Amino acid sequence: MGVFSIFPSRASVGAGEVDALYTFLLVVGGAMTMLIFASVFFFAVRYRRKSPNDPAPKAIHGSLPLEVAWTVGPFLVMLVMFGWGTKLYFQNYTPPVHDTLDIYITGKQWMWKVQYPTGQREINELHVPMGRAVKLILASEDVVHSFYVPALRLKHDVVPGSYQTFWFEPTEPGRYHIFCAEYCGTGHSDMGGWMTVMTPSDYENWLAGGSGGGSMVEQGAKLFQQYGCVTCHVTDHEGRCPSLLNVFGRPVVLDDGRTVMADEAYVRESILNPNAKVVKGYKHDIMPVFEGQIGEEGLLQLIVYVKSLSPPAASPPKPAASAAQRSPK
Amino acid sequence: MTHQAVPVKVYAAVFGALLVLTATTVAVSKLELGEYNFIVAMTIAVIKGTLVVMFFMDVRRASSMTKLFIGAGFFWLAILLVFLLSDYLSRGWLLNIHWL
Amino acid sequence: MSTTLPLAPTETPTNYLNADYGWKSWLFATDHKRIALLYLFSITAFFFVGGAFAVAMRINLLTPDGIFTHDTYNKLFTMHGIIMVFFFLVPSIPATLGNFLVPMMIGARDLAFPRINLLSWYIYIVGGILTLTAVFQGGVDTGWTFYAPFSSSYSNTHVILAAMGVFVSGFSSILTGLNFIVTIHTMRAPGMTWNRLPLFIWGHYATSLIQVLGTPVIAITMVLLGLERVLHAGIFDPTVGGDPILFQHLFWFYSHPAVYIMILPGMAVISEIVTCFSRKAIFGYNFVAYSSIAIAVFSFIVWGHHLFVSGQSMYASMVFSFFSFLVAIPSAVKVFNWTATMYKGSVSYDTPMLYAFGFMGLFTMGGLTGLFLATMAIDVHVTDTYFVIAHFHYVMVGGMVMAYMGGIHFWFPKISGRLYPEGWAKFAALLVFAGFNLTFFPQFILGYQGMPRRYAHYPPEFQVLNVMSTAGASILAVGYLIPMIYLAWAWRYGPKSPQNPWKAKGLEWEQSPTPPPTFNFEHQPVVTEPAYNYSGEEQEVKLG
Amino acid sequence: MADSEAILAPQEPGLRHHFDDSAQQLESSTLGMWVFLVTEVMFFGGMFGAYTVYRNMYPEAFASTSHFMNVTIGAINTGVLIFSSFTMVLAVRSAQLGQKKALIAFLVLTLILGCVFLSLKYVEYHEKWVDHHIPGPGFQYADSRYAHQAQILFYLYFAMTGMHAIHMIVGAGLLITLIVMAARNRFTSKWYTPVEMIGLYWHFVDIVWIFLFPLLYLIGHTK
Repeated sequence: MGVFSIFPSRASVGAGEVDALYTFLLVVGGAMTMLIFASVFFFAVRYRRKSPNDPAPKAIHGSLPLEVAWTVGPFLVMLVMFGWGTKLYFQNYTPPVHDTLDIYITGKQWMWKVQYPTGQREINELHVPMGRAVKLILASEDVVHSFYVPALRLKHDVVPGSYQTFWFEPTEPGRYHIFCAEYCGTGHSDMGGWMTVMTPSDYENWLAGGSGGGSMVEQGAKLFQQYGCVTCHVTDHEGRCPSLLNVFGRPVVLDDGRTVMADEAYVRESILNPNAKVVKGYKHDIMPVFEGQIGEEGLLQLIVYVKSLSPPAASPPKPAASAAQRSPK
Repeated sequence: MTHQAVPVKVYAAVFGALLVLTATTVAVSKLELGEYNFIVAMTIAVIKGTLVVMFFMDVRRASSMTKLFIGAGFFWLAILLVFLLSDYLSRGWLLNIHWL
Repeated sequence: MSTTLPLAPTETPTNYLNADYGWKSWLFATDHKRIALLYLFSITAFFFVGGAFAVAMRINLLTPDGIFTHDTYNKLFTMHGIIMVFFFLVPSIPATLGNFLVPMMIGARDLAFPRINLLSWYIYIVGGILTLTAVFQGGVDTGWTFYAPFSSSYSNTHVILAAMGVFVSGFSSILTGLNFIVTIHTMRAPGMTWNRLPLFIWGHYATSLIQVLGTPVIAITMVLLGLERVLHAGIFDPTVGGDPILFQHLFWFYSHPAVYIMILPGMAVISEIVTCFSRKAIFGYNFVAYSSIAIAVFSFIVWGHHLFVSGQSMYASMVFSFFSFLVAIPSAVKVFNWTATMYKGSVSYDTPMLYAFGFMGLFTMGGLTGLFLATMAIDVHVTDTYFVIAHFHYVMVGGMVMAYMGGIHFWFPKISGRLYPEGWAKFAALLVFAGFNLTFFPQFILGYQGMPRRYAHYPPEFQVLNVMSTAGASILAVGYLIPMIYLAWAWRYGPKSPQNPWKAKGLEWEQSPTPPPTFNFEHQPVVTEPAYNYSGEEQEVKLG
Repeated sequence: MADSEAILAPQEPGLRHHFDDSAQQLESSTLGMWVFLVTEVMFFGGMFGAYTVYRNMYPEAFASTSHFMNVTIGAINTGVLIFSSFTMVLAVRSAQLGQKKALIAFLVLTLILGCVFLSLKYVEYHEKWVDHHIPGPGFQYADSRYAHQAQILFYLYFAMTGMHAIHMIVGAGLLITLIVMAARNRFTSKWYTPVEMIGLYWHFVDIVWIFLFPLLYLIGHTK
């Protein structure tokens, strides 16, 4: 333990930015606290009652200018806090659209299971390279968890039934705590681990160390075979099931006439409960219901695979989101 | 106690109006009006509720304090519904769900 | 109950305490003052039960590997939270001091619905028994927040019993609020216009609004949760299409305003104490009064700041963040006005005023750290860490309990007719202040360092600060036990109090004997001057 | 004791000791009742909130479940409840005019109509039981697309109508109390506050149903 600091170690650009905002709030809050403490102390001493028989002082009923000042003044300072904090929040929670390293994390009572696109899998360990925008995709198998890395100043609840995401750019090699921050039952306080930030070359070496069963796309392809999806969905264009080629990221027309975007949530739902949204021209109750058959990790692999069937070059541009965010180096 | 008794025919008229409105809302629900089905149904329900509040519950002659509290009740219900929906309706706005 | 009463010497005039004897006269009392005492004793009991859980938690956190099992620790913090929030903090000031003083301060003989008032105490006790049954059956481990789907599908503990306890006790809170609202509207003495109301009344009026409008929502949420736990129909279960975040929305729709149920009465007490011990009219009466109402209204549109990291829409989060900043302003206005009230006053250092000093300092810190949590980017880091724990304990314990202790000391002579030992009281007040800061200040640092809340075990680097916190907690515990002892002693053996020992303004001091008779006043009080007219001015001064 | 009695006002019929006069007492009761009804609005409001969220999330599932609602019974029940509100208001009017017999007659009629409502509700619940539409382990839904979502919506249906039915049962109990009190000549044209207050409660329960009926039975019915 080095010199004591109120700031925990910083592992990313974003951590420094949060600390800067925190320092601003500390200074403002500290000044306010001092002002109140000092005034209370000063008034209490200066105007203390010297004898029980002191006459009652003259009443002062207030001052409109003062009231306006201490209503409007704090409001203006708070606007700065609000603007600054909001900007940083949107930035940290809105990943860049391209060139991110996507890492898939599944929380379950009481461990974090980590999958890399290249196929490595770990439990309670996360390895990331310096200088790349890392995007975490979070899923939960049971209750609400919260993936928290204090050195990043970031956390996000992991809500079952949906995917949550945040991103960061590691800058400082080292090992940092991972915690579960949302109470999740008996082993809540043991549901932690370590995030290791490595230099890019170390990271390459680490990746080369081996990935059991191939990349996530390959693993997804394997599942695609194993569950028999392949018998309909790729080869049988005119048959019973829609082809999955170049589907992802595009609008799909459903049998009740509505159009939905074929995104992760849609693919996930269509695997678990295929009858919920059936593509126009196809029948209900053909595909088996996979609810309870495939775990969250397998679902992520399948989604990555389905996504790989729609090459990025062909996917439509995604505007809007990039406006507010910092582009990764 | 502080007010005159209301003639029975006023109550009977309100009662009749409520029955007619009930029949109307059932009839309209059989028509295909898209989004307007919801709007019409809720409008009729609000009218019926208002009739009951104003005449049967005698709020049209109540003190302004009572009216204020009734208003507050519905205002707070609106707060609950509007702010709840503010989350659910704006969840899909960001494109960050397309994370792959 | 009757054993705690003083033996009435023959020369004592009849008052509410000696008007009648026997357990029946207490358990069937409709006198608001007796019901206030029933509440006072039951709330104190719950405070020490909840406090015992807190002490056990702090002992567990002395070492990184803990002393208790995970499950035990999880039950400890859950029961600490449920008991302290629903059975101590929410009813604390309104049901005791509020019950005792609201009718007296406005010159009424009782609350508007005395029997409903008694009913609310029984409901409170039933809720408390249900919750304590859950404790003795083996406890609950969901956290006081009952987050689904853990509470609805995964926890193996007595969630339904505890939820029923919360559900039932909610109605006690609703009935108290309803009674206050009606009483304040319809039962003010002649001359007691809205602009002459003591600020204690304004604070309780605002509190009652929140109780009446917010509590039903937590009640129905608990019903939905309990039914879901039985039926597993999936309303909060994502695997079958339910949305767990909906539970959080409904829960916080009440539970955020609920923290204002807890703090507004504290503010109400401080307004009385600061004016009395500065011998001065409140600075900016209108602003202090209306800021209570502003807090009550704004408190309902900030709940989403508990959901910044939950997956709530970021745009909704932005709106909630903005309103969270706004709600801080009326609180700040109050603190400024209290401070300004002391300016050129005649300030004495009696025990209630010491607690008020403590309140102003600690509440300021609690409020300002609230701004950190309203700032979204900071909240992402510190939410669900000890920073949050420290923040709301600064508001709830540093603010609310300080005000409660101050209020108990301020009105103790009125309630019991006796004076307490001033030296012990001052000593205890200083002990509470010191112990409190030692307990909770390190937790701010712990939180920013990243220690999550609800951790039975923690990494070793957090140990130093945790030990400091536990040391502080033991001082705090002594600080709370001492007043228990000397107040109980003084109730029986303390010197008789004059009618108005503090020379305070207000109907309860000036126009009612001490202790008050059953119907509070000997003659119908008539109000002829504004509140806090310590300087004896003839004319009412309008500000602005 | 004598001191404190000095400030007591002379007794009026039905006046409680701590009020100055019956006008103040009536004002308090009325305001108290309304504040209570406001809490009831928020109590049902929590469920309306959940309803709004899920209806917005699963509109098709909702349209699908509304086909299993018995609109005929729902509509008849709406009429029954409106009729009972009408008889209730006539009961209050009779009390105001001091007509004891009419008061009792209208109260009994209101009670009967309330029981008719509850009986029809029972028929409906029984239908749901037969169709396995009660949420829980035995729940079954024909349209597999909405198997899960329909269960949530039936859960809300039972929660909302169930809470409403509980309020009806409480209201029936209160009506019986009123009938007994009226029979014992407890009300005069000067003091009939309980009749008025319970009337307000009864109308409120009616209003809740006026909103539940279209929301649960009618909307999405055409799809």
